[in-house]
Amino acid sequence: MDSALIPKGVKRCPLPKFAIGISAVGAVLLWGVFAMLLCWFKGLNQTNMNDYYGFALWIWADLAVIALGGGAFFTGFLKYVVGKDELKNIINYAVLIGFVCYSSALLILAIDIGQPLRGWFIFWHANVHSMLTEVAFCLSCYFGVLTIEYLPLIFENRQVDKVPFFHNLSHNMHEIMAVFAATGAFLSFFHQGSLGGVAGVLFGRPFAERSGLFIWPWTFFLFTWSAAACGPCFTLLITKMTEAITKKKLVKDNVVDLLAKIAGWMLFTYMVAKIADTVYWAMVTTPENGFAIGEFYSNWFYNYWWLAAELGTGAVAAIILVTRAGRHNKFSFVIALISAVICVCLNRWVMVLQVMAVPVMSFDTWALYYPSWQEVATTILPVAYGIILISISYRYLPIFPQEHELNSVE
Amino acid sequence: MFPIISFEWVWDMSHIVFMGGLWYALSVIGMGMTWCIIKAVVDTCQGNAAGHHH
Amino acid sequence: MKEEGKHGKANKFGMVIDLDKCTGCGSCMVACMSENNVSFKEDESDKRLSITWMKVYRITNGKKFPDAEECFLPRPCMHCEGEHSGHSPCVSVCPATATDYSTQTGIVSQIYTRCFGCRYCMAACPYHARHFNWWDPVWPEGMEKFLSPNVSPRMRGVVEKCSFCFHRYQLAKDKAYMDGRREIREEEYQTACTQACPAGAITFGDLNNKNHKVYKLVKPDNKHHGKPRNPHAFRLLERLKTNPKVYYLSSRDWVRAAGDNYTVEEKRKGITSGSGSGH
Amino acid sequence: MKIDRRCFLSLGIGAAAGTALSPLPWKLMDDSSIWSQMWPWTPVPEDGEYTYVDSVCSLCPGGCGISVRKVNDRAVKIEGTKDHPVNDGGICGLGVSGLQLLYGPTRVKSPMKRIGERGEGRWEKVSWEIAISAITRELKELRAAGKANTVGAITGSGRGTVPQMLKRFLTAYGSSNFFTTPTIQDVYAEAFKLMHGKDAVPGFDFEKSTFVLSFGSGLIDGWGSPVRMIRANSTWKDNGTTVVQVEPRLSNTAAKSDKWITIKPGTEGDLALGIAHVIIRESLNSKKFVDNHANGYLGAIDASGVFTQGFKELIMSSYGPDAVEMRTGVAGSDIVALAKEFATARRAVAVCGRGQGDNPADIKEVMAVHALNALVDSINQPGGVYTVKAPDYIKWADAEMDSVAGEGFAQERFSGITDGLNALFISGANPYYTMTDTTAVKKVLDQIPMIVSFSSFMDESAAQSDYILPDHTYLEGYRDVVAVNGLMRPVVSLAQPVVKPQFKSQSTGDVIIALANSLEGTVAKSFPWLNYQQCLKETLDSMGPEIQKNGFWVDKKAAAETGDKNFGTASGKFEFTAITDNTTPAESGGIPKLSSIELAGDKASYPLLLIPSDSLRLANDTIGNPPFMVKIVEDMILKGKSSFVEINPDTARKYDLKECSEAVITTPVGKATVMVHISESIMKDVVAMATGLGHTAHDKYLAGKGINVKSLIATVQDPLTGYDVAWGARAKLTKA
Repeated sequence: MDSALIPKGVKRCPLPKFAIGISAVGAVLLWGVFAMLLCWFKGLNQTNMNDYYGFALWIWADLAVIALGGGAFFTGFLKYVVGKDELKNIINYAVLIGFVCYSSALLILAIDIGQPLRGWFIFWHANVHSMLTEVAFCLSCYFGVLTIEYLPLIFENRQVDKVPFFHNLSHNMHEIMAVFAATGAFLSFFHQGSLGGVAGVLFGRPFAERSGLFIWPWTFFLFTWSAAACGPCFTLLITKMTEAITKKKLVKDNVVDLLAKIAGWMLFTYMVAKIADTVYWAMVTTPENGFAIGEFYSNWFYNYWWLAAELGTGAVAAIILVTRAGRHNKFSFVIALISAVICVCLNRWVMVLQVMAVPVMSFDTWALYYPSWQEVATTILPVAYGIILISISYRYLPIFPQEHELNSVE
Repeated sequence: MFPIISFEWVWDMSHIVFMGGLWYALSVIGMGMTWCIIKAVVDTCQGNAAGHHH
Repeated sequence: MKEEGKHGKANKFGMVIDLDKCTGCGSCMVACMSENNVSFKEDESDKRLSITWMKVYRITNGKKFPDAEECFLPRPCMHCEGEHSGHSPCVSVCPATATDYSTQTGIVSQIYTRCFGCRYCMAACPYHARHFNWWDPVWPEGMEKFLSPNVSPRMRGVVEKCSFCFHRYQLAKDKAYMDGRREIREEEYQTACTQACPAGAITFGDLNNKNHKVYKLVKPDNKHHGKPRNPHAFRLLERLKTNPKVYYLSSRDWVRAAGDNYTVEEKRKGITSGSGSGH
Repeated sequence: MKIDRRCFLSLGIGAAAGTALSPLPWKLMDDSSIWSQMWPWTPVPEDGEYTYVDSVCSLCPGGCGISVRKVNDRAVKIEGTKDHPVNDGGICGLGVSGLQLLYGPTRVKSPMKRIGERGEGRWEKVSWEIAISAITRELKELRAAGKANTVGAITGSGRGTVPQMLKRFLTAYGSSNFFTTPTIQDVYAEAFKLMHGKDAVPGFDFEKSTFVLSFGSGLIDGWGSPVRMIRANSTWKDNGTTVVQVEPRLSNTAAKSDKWITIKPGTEGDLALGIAHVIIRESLNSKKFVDNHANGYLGAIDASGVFTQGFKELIMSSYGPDAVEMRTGVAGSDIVALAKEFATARRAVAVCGRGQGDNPADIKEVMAVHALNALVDSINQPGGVYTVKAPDYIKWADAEMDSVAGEGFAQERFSGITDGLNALFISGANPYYTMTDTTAVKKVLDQIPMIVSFSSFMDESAAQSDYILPDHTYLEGYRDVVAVNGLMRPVVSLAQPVVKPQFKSQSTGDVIIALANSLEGTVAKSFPWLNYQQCLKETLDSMGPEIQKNGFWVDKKAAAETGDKNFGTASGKFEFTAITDNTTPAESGGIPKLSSIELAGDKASYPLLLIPSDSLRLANDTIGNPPFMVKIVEDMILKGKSSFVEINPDTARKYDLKECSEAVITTPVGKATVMVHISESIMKDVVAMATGLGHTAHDKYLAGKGINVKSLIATVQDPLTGYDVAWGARAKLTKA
């Protein structure tokens, strides 16, 4: 029925089957939308956040999706700036995933703020000293860049491409994509870093506080670094999942291997830096504030397992990805990708939720929190939205340049 | 956000660096897109179908 | 101080709370709520959802019965100065300049109509002095009659906190201006909690003014971020370099030690004085 | 014109660009943010002219001066009056919250007549005329039936013109059943009668004391005049006065004291005598006082040759530190040290009355504590306790009584309001909430055919009444407020209207006059005043112009002169006999029983002791907590709708209770589900529960929250005074 829209030379499942799948996910999406509307109309009392937990699940989700969406800027950087041309075969998907992640982040932010109608004050009354201002500016700009990078893909849809204007526009945009990608990488470097800075500058919160370079705490660099390392892993993981679901090979192994190898080395160096940072923080920064790090992990819930899990998953992923054998073994490769994703998500969790949980005043108590269903629903909402957007894009747009070649249709 | 009309604006280094970076990035993106669109309009009007870019 | 040198007249309003005298009666909390149109809801027993600009903590020495001791610690906003002028934990992070540090008064302001509710400032404040309006403030019918026009009621979705009764400063300034004076007198600007405290435990005034009671009580070392020179005086979390302008006085060692965090090593060496380790 | 795709597109892009460049989106954005700043439901307080009105707070018997800030005709803030003799600018939380009562939802907005079942909450608004004529009809009937004496009234302290008018009304009507709500001050007054032979109340010169020994008095938890006491506490800190608090629980007072002595609840009197023992043994007592000004200090042989033990013999024979340690749990060495410190202090004073002193205590205990003041000669001495004559400015001619009144009045007085009245007037009291054994009290009071409440607020008693004749609040009308609570110089203040009456309330004084006039005859004649204001003015005129000018009058001559040793007793001396009389002999080597007071229930079934704990954050008397005050109640006192009990970790272990878990507390008269708070601040086997919770009436901010601890406490009558002196209850705790 919709065959006119489907790219030439590739096979897609029948429309009814597709529609059923989409509706199932759509139901979840609607649940999320309902929760979102509740939050907007009734206010943030719909959440389980409180005055001790001003930042909670949503901010974690924000930080996590932005880190995972980091595959877009880093792959773009590698392709357009460094010149790893093979990556053109996965850049579309990286951009798409990035687009999903960043649009989700913006949506979550729009739900998270107490006065959404005043959200634009962050631009209008910008306080340039705030890490969050930097995040907001770079995030919105980079989202613009991602849109610019995603648009040509839409224009390449068989029907849209027939319109000469779009065809030309798409062509022109491709011509100067390197400029956009470079700008995007520049913006991403800052906002990924600023997100790290968000926690690192909290000098009133010894668990989060880090020393650093000039105005930038070490978390600034660690966040950029980890996003550059784990973002591509997420891109690869989603690619592998897409291949598993569509039962097709979509990207050639050499492309995957190249990106994985680079991500692996990024992750490896990140882990070295992260461990160094942790040691310095534990041995120097924290005692200066009068704490022993043991106190930060003294809760029944927040204990050393969190630190162990974060460092462990990162180390496992790094070691697998830097070794050829590790990358080439299907099982260990997927384990590595999952570990990398968990590693970065744990890191973002700890840097948001554990920061809030640790008591600072000597007579204060641990603050634990569990999200309300509205928070969970609105956090799942972007996942559902992502699945739908990716499915539609995959179905109608030529996302994978090598798909045709790898799956010749009889 | 804007010099002069925004009353939070102060002429100090951090504002100039931050907003400078921001406006620089915005200009690059803006000018890039403007170029693409104008060229696309011109190309379309001239009837030149651009070649396939792959 | 830089400001002092330049203008010679910058105030640095601060508070001294005598914990030996504070009886934990909670009058300051109520006076603050009444003065500042703080809202209330049906259930306020979840203290993490309860807007209290001034909150009295009950702290204990952690010992077993009958050696247990308790002390009450009122906590307004600390109006932190930070390491360099105005680098308060919260002011430095607010993306929309909705909270600001006045170098003229030393007061950390909060502009409710500017705040869009990102709550970053709450995450930054180790004193939990900031509160979010999770709900629409609702006054039962008729009760809105006691709302003071000096402080605008807040709306849902914004952060609020103690302002050192800034409106009282403005009124005092206005009055002084009408009287043809440039300076306000010590007693002309006092916060609602100071005024209400039955124990007289709260003292408020200009830390830059050597004639003010607050100065005499703590003898702040203004060359070193206002560190108290009175050995019985301390500030909360001195070591985090937030440099609060709220000082506490206590004759009990354990109370002063509770004002900050100390590592096991430091505790063993007995470095638990209220004045912090000063690095 | 043919609109092709390209053209359409250009139009679209053009329109979008045009809109974006036009002011429209920016205007909309701006509007939306402005709208979000002014939700229609966020009130905008009206500005206007600022004024201050000075008056007096009467939410508790403290008598603090208040200055109310007004904007136009609205009262917006209550502050303490600077330089006022009681509070000098300070004010408690309840005092600040007064406006929430004035403007709050608990106000009774017009006279009401019950139409549903008692306590059902169905009311009919009636006019003042209808209400008064209906009540008059009932009163006339009772009078005609010769039951005039079955009409009673209960008020708070009984001081001031309104309670006295009510009393006068009953007298003229023919009933002597006017009751007040007794407190520790009344027990002190009774003790002074016996020991000093004086009709007086205690006035503590705390500000000058150098050593304060408090037997469980919540000196800074609302005892006496609360703000004055907190100020005194600050004076103590400034002057280095030593404060010793004897209490089973670390109350705020204990926490601020210099020494906290933990004691088995109920044995405070024994400890006082144990201290007396050491003082006498060490000859640290004032020899001059016991030799010259005391009677019964030493035993004597009477005419028939029988030796009667004196105070000294009793104390020396039975109250040795070891024996007292056994009884009280206070270490003998502590008793010795404490006694020495107390006796050698320059200006020491001992004081009692548990918690806020809202409840009467065993008079023997009060006398035992007071004996310490006598032993160190702190009576009528600086820093000690003075006998104070309560202000006596109401000098009305006797009420006129016709024969019915005479007959009725001559009938035996009822023992209390639960003694089978036919009609009850409630003014400035809330017996349905404040009386112990609440459930039983409610059952009895509900039998009264007619209950009339004068309450301004829908409190528990108003909710159970048949008619509510709402009084003005203290911020809406004139009234005299008498503060004596432990003050050396009682203060009579004149409350004046801060705002005009918000609803159709009427001053209770006026209503009493209207009722009297409506009853006609001698009852009407007993009230010759045109209205209450005239009555008040005439009454206050006797005090001179000061009260009209300042709003308050300080009775500087109320306290006995320093050094006054004139006792009004038969012996002309301080009577130690009051203590030694009626003691039960020691049981096999133990301590004699000073009095026969015993809590209900047996120790085996109820192994724990429940004690109420008072806090200034929880109003527990006639006035309930307004919303601001509910807001500052700590979360280990009240969580959601649950009350907490505070217990020691040992107790928790014994009954297998965890922090914040649910438990059931059972006493001989009640049972309640509570939450557990485990703390090192309370003795083993003692259970503390906050007072002031468990309201069933008032607004949603207060009603239905927690348990009224009074409902778990059985009444215990002191045979010597007739007061209910229950200080706690035997109890048991079980896992819920």
